[in-house]
Amino acid sequence: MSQDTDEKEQSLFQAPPVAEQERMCEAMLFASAEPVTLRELEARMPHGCDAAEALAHLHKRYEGRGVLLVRVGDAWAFRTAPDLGFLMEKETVETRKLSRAAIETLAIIAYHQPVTRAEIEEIRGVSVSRGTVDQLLEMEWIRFGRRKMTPGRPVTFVVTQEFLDHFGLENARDLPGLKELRAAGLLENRAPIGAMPQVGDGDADSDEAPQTGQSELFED
Amino acid sequence: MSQDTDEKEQSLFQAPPVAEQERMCEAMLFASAEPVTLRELEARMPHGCDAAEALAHLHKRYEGRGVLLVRVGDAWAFRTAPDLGFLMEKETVETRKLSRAAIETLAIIAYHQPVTRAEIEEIRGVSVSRGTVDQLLEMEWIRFGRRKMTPGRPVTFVVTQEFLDHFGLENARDLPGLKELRAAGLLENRAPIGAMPQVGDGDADSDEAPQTGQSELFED
Amino acid sequence: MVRAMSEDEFNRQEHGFDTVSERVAAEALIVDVDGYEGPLDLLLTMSRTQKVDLRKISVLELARQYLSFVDRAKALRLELAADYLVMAAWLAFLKSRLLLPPDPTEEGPSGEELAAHLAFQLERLQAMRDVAARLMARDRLGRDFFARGRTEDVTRVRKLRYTATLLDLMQGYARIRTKDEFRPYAFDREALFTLEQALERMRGLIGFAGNWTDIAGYLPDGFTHDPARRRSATASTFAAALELAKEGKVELRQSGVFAPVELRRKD
Repeated sequence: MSQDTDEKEQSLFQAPPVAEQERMCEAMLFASAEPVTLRELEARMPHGCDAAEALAHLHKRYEGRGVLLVRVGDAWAFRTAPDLGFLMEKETVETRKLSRAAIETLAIIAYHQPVTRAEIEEIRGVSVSRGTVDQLLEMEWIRFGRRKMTPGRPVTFVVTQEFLDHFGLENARDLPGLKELRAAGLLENRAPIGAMPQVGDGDADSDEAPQTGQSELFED
Repeated sequence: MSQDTDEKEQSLFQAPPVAEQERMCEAMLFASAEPVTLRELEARMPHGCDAAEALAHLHKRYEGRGVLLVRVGDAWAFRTAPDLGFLMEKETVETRKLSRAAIETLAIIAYHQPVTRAEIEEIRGVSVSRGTVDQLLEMEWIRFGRRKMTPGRPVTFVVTQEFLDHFGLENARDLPGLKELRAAGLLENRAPIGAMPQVGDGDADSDEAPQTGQSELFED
Repeated sequence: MVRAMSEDEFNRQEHGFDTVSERVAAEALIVDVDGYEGPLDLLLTMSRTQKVDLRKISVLELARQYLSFVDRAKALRLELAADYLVMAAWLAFLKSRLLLPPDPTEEGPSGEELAAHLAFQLERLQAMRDVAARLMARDRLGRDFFARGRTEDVTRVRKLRYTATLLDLMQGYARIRTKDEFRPYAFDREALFTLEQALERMRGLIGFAGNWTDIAGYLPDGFTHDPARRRSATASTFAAALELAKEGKVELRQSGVFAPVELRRKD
């Protein structure tokens, strides 16, 4: 009996095998944003572990790989192999949120294409700055469409394949209608009570105004 | 002379050896927190590389390690081994607590996708609140899918790569219990029959029976 | 709580409330409806008292249970949400179909078919709950397994890339499309295209109108989409066309009632 307990207790406090300790260090160094010190590693590992030994094994394991275990001061970290730096160029792209004006302009083009600048301004209620359109053109999310067959023959804008790819859309017709946006809770909840949409009526016919408007616009 | 030039040209366009391609994939995947698609990997590698083959080798190399190569939809990522989670208290991110309604809605979308809002409501027997879908969209666990080719062309919801990544699923076919549910016929889209009461049901005909019943009920 | 309630308790309560404590207990049951996600959820909970496989459930028994629950709510003069009452009415209808001999002249699905569908719905809801629990119990990113903590920050190429999500896009669109709904009423001069403006525009354009053209084509840019603006522009453009005809600058024709009004330069 007492021997049993002894054994159990012993195994309970026994450090895991080195291979296991190596796995632990590997996972911790991988997940950590900062280099991790030996002391910190050991503090997080089960009692009795020898992080230094585990790291020595780990270091050897990664020799010549695409990722290396390196020492940074008195801490350790994984770094991609210096000779593969050329592959990392993409990671340095800085992403920035599109401005509100650009998003709104883009949305109008997506929902109403082909659409002229004057029409965009009419819908947004403010003038569209040249920079906004230029930016969207440069991003290749919009392009020039056909000219309108109205006097002055103004140019129109349409969205591109790149736009569809970025937003994971099969085509612009898949964009949800106004009613569906509201049902999904995407509209700011400011509508007067009487005008509130009822749940469940979103699919059928009550959506007429935006729906027909949209399909009309897409029918060419 | 001409032979020399030939050889040079050949080596110029020859893909690097598989071991080297493996290192490249290893470095690129290590450098990114998000899963990287096969296409993206290949786009960044020298011409003629076969990322799929390199990944197969890499996958084997990391078997049983503290960090694993996992597949997420069309993409790949390194993730720490799940059994070592206890070491990562520091890295643990508090995910927003989901309501019961949100969890059920998420499960229904995952198992029935692409699924319309009306279908979700049919299954749960209660209307889907605005905030629920909004929250799931915001977490990027669901997104809009194609429209259904049924009257009204309602939008559908599907789960995203982020969803798969979060729950450690290779693809949506790996959802737990999916096969059993399918075998039991519980994923069939059985249309409600006759006069079943429906959530937020507005049409006249399917509502008839409850209507009469209801007036009976109130005659006291 | 309905959850904990046995058949006996249900039956006893059907006979009225003898004591204050019983009444309080019954009220607690009703109040607890708030804890249920709709009638289907309540039915599912009730079905557990039958302690059988959902496929073998007695829908008739379930209907009785649900209806007695609704009766008690009424006896207590407590309000139930409409969903619950609609379900009660439907179950009353189902119960009568199940009890009465089938009427061969009656159209539509039989009581058994309706009962089978309800049983299917309950089973499906239960199944979705079970898999939802299994899903949430999986090893999860950021809790059980982790992504790379330090992504590579090589500063070789710094390219600015603008991005937006579909949600941004849709919210942006929704914002524009709804902002007018909430604007206080004001006489909107922006939607007005005056006769003077139309005349000026037409004078500049009729030089090109060698062939018959629909006057609708003369609507100015920006006045073709919004119905109010379009209306204003159409009216003034038409009036301007009449004015120009009076001056002898153009001729007008219309092939029939409501047909497009066409205009041509008069040489």
